Amino acid sequence: MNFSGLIQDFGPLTITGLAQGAIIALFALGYTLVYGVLRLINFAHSEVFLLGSYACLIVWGFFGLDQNSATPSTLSVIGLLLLGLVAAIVISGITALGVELVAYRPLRKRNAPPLAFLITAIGASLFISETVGVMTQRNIKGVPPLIQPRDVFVIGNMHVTNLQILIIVLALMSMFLLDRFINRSRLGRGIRAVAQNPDSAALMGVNKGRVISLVFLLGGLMAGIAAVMYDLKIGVTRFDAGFLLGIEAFTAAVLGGIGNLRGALLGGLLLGLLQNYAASLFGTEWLHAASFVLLVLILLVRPTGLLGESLGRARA
Amino acid sequence: MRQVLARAIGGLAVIGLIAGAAACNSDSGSDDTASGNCGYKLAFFGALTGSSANLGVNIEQGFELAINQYNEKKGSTCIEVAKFDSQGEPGVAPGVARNLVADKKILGIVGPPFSGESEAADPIFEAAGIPTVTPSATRVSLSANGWKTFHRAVANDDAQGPAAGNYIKNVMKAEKVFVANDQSAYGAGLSEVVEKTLGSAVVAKDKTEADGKQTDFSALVQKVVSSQATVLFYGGYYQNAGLIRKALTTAGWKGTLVGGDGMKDPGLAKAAGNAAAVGTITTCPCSPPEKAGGTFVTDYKAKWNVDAGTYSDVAFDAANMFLQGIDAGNTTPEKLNTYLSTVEYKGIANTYKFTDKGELDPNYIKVWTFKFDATGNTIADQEVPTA
Amino acid sequence: MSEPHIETPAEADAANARPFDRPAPEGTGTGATAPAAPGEDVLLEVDNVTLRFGGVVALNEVSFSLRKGEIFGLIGPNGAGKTTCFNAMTGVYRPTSGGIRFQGQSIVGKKKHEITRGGIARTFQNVRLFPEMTALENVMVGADAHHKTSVIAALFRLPRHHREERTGRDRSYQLLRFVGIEHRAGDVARNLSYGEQRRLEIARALATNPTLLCLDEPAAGFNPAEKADLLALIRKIRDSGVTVLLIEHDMRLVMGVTDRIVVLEFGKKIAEGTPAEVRDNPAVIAAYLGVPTDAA
Amino acid sequence: MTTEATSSPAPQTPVPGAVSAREKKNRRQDSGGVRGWFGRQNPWVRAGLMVLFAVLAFLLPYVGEIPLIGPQIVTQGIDWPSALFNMSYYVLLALGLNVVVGFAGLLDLGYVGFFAVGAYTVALLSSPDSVLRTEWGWTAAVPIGLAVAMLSGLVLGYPTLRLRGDYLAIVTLGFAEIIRIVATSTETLRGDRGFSDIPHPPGEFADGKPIFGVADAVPYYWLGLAVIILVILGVRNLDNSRVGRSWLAIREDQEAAEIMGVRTIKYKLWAFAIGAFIGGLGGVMFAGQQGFMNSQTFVLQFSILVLAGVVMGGSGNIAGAILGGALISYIPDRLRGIQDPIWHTDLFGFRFAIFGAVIIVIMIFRPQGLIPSRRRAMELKDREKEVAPIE
Repeated sequence: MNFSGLIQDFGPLTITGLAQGAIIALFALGYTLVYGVLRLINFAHSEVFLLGSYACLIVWGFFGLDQNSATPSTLSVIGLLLLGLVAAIVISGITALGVELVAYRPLRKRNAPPLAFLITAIGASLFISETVGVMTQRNIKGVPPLIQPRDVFVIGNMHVTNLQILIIVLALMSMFLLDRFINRSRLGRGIRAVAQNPDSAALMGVNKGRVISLVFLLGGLMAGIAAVMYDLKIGVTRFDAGFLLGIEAFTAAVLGGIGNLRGALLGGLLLGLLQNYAASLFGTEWLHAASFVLLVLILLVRPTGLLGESLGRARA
Repeated sequence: MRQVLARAIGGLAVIGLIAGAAACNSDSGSDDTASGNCGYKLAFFGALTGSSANLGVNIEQGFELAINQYNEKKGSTCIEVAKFDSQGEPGVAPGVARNLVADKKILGIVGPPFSGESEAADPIFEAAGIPTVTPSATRVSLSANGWKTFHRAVANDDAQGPAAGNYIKNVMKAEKVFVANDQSAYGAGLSEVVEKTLGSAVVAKDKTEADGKQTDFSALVQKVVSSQATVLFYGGYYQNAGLIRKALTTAGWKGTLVGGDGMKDPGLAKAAGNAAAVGTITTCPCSPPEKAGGTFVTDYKAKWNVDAGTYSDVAFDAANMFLQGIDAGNTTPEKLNTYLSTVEYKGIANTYKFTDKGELDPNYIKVWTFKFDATGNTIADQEVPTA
Repeated sequence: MSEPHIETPAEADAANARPFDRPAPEGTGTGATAPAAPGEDVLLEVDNVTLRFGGVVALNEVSFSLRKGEIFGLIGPNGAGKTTCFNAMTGVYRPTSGGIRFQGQSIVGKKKHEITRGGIARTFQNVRLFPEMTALENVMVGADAHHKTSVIAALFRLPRHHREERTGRDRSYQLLRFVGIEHRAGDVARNLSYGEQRRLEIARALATNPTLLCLDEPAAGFNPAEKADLLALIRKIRDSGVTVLLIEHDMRLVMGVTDRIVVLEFGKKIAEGTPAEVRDNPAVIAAYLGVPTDAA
Repeated sequence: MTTEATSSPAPQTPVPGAVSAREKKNRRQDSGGVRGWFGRQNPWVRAGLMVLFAVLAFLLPYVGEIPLIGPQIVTQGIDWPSALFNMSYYVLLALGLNVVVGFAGLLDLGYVGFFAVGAYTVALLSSPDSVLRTEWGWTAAVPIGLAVAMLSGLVLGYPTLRLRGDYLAIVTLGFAEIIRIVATSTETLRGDRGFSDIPHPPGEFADGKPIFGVADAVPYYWLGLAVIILVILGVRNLDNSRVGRSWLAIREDQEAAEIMGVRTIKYKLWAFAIGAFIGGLGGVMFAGQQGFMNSQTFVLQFSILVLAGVVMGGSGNIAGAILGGALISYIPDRLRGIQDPIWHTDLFGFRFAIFGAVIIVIMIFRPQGLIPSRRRAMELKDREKEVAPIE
């Protein structure tokens, strides 16, 4: 164990961990939203993210940008970022709705047992990621360097770059807007109603089918934003990127209390930080093991996650 | 009762559907008589799908290119290409290997690319007596099993490691080196030898997960930066290496990334971006293809529309070595195996001659270093001593 | 390899000694006979039990005791703490303070399945059967409570497995007949009618060989004819030697069948006595005044 | 087969309150569970059918010899007996997972962990690469492997039993990942370098050649099949006993079960232990056939695939689990070396994508699984039919 290393690098590990955690948290929202309403682990959510991560690359490709392009001017960077975000959000949203339509809705109509949903989700995930794998020949795809990382400020050996700030701010902003939407808007009330009690919500005139679609869509939107940020941060995407990060995001969602929006944020950030610290302390190969150990320990003490579940009580 | 039947039929129908879709199979054994040493097959055995498919595909394409060129020269489909997908997994390999040996037209095998699947599949090839030439399985112990059909067309980790270490020490004159690996049999083996060669110059170490299992290397990068090392040696493959190189550049690290032949692939530059990849050094127990004067590099690009990757050239050589043997009338696996034990074949990446254990003759082991240039390609740098 | 078995030989003997053709006759209760408690025939003693959930006091120093062989009523308006009291007795909740003794031994803090094996069985206010199991299997789960077949014995079909399966099955059929739904033995519980499900629940509880059977509003949702049948069944159960504790809303039903009654209101005991005594108790009248009961 | 036997008890008009002779006969035979067509047959017919199935299963390696149908069944890109062996350990895993998920209702997403524990224990005890240097034979290592797997089931089960459904799922997933990472990253377990020269099961033919060699997978398949049959018998016995009833009761309503005297913790632990035992059995078989193994095999996708198999086949049903387990191995293998009929491109690389689509289709059209558990099927049946008197 390398304590001195951890202490020496604590600052930089914290900021990179927060950036990674912010991405995980946004990704985790999709799991949490769907779980909150349907009590369903949406395994295919990882592929919602995956397609988003390709969508923005394709759009940037239209403008002739690849990993070797020079960084464009600031104005066009803003334009490109927005376009990429829109593309990723749209594709991720469509994918999420598509998965709901093809894999879940028919089962709901047939009143299938809960496990059946899990398995169609696995089938959908396999189908999408493998199709992408074949189409890309399982190769990596590089991301254009839209944002050249530059130090915005430095504290000790902690260099905080513009990209990290962008990721964290964008993630927090998206979360804040989502939280407001769920807690304040009429549609959000519908979501909370269905999450708390589907039967009485239906009696009160809430259209359950619409709420479910909405929840998938919202999860897709968040995954789209996460995907763009992931591309910018990691610089590469690949057919199994979704699966890999999906497991982490799901872990984060459970850690914070699945079905709880703020839990997802907390879980994501915590996981990002912990992975970095653990990698520094024990070696990078233990990074994922550390997150699972933390999960198990926390669930043993708090069986429903740090903040408890229930989308209905998202404010709690 | 009727309901039960209906249900059973429903279930069967689904299965039937699958079987029906699968009914049309590709195995239409052509029965043209073997004339002019034709009508045989050479097999590629390795990963074509799965998470490590990219390396397998590199090799398969080099292999297939050689056979296509041969057939074009002959004007007919003289030697058929047979592909066997092991997914690179030791768990899958034996079944696929047994299927391979059932095809009596197969005279020789290029593969398996990875050491793990070699351990699982080579005993089956050995039992069937079909010669194998692996272009990339570099685990030292593979040749110690007493397999007569095993041939390795590259230097094993024991040769490449010291060369990489020597280069870092003597040519780059680095005093602080960070050594990391991806825990693959290849990467871990290589980095251990490098570590030994470098001795006290190693300031810190780390391990990562394998390709496709990790994408965020922030912690590793931070360690490298903090260690003030000027060289990072990474034992692993090009995908992770590319991601690490990119993250290192982002973090403002000015040192050089050095790796083994697993990193000698344009994919590294694709992941990192050419600007970041420039100057990255890879060692390779092979000679630069342009030295061979052939048109391999352009042919490959023309055929597959991608740049030749790691080991594509060695696979190309291995296939040609087999083809030369078949041309000379060695049309049984046994004869071809005997041929391999005596041949001295000059290919584009190297000259090949095998010891009785199937290792490359020490006299022909060459290790070169290559450097990534600004276009993302690897350019031969210099030959380095292996001891 | 042997599974961790906590059952005592005494318990097993008691179980085996019980004839399976009808529920236990009075006197051969499970476990050791109760040491002489205040009043020899006291079966269950609830002693100053208080139960708090956070700041809410659900039960406030409630005391009463049940005698062997009686039908005892526990009544009170909605939210009076009847079911809470019930749950405390069957191990679902642990009292904040006070004691509960069954046959002279404290059962506070005991595991639910231990309490059941000790001789207290119950039904649920909202029927809680195992919906995908057949009626027979539901009852057999109850009968298994006193079986000793280990996992290993079941795995290799050892003689004990066969013996206990047979006796358990026979007894389950008898209990199904006892409650009048033998013809539904092979149907999954989900598909039984509501009345049948209620009866099945009683059969399942009886299968655990209880000394005390606690029924939580067994007549809820019944029409008068069904209620009459139920009354007959409850008497039949008592006559077979099982003490019955009845939680009920329906005053008429309670008055008609019980020997003694305790009335709860707001978690406190407000009256105790025979039906006639309770009926005339001013506190009870006040508590029920304006509170519509099912009987009304 | 024996028509005489099936029709032996003369049908009697049920007298209200009394029990028909037929019913009494049934009472002696069954455990009171829901009986399907198979369960209603005379025991001799059942036994005969089972033997017939077993014999057919043992003949499967030669199915390719049947004209017309045979070649459609056998796999192209992978040796057929090897594919059968692969199916056999997938079936074992599905049977084991079915105990945990199907019977006891505990969602386990990390089942491959037990498979790994079984395989690694054998490798550690028998491979010359192991630090233990014991180099035992396969047969000697197997009991230890199974015991350790079972123990690992208890170790995982005990602390996690408090967790509810989906939380249990993620924790088991985490445990399996931890096992994989530990296997990859510790020196003792040799990570990607793996263990070579793990001995095969013992036995020789008359001519001195080993029965369990490297070239022929048929003996391994037969061994696997024999093990499967034993496991089926054992699991069926458990299912038809108080153990099975307790599991079901726990799955249906844990608290009610406990109040009815079921020791929930004990039976959940047993479910984990038995599941782990069967998983370990798959692992030791795998190690014995493979001769070499490393950490690559035990990836998360493996667990998920086996779970998909169990649910696809029919969770809670032994026949369903067998079918599902066989299919998850068979479908991808069968899609090797196939061209699509329209464009004649190789379907090869698409086989997992196709597999994913097949999973979705199966689940949509048969949400209860291909061979649903009788209970689940009955749930959906019209109630009217149930009201009719039995027989």
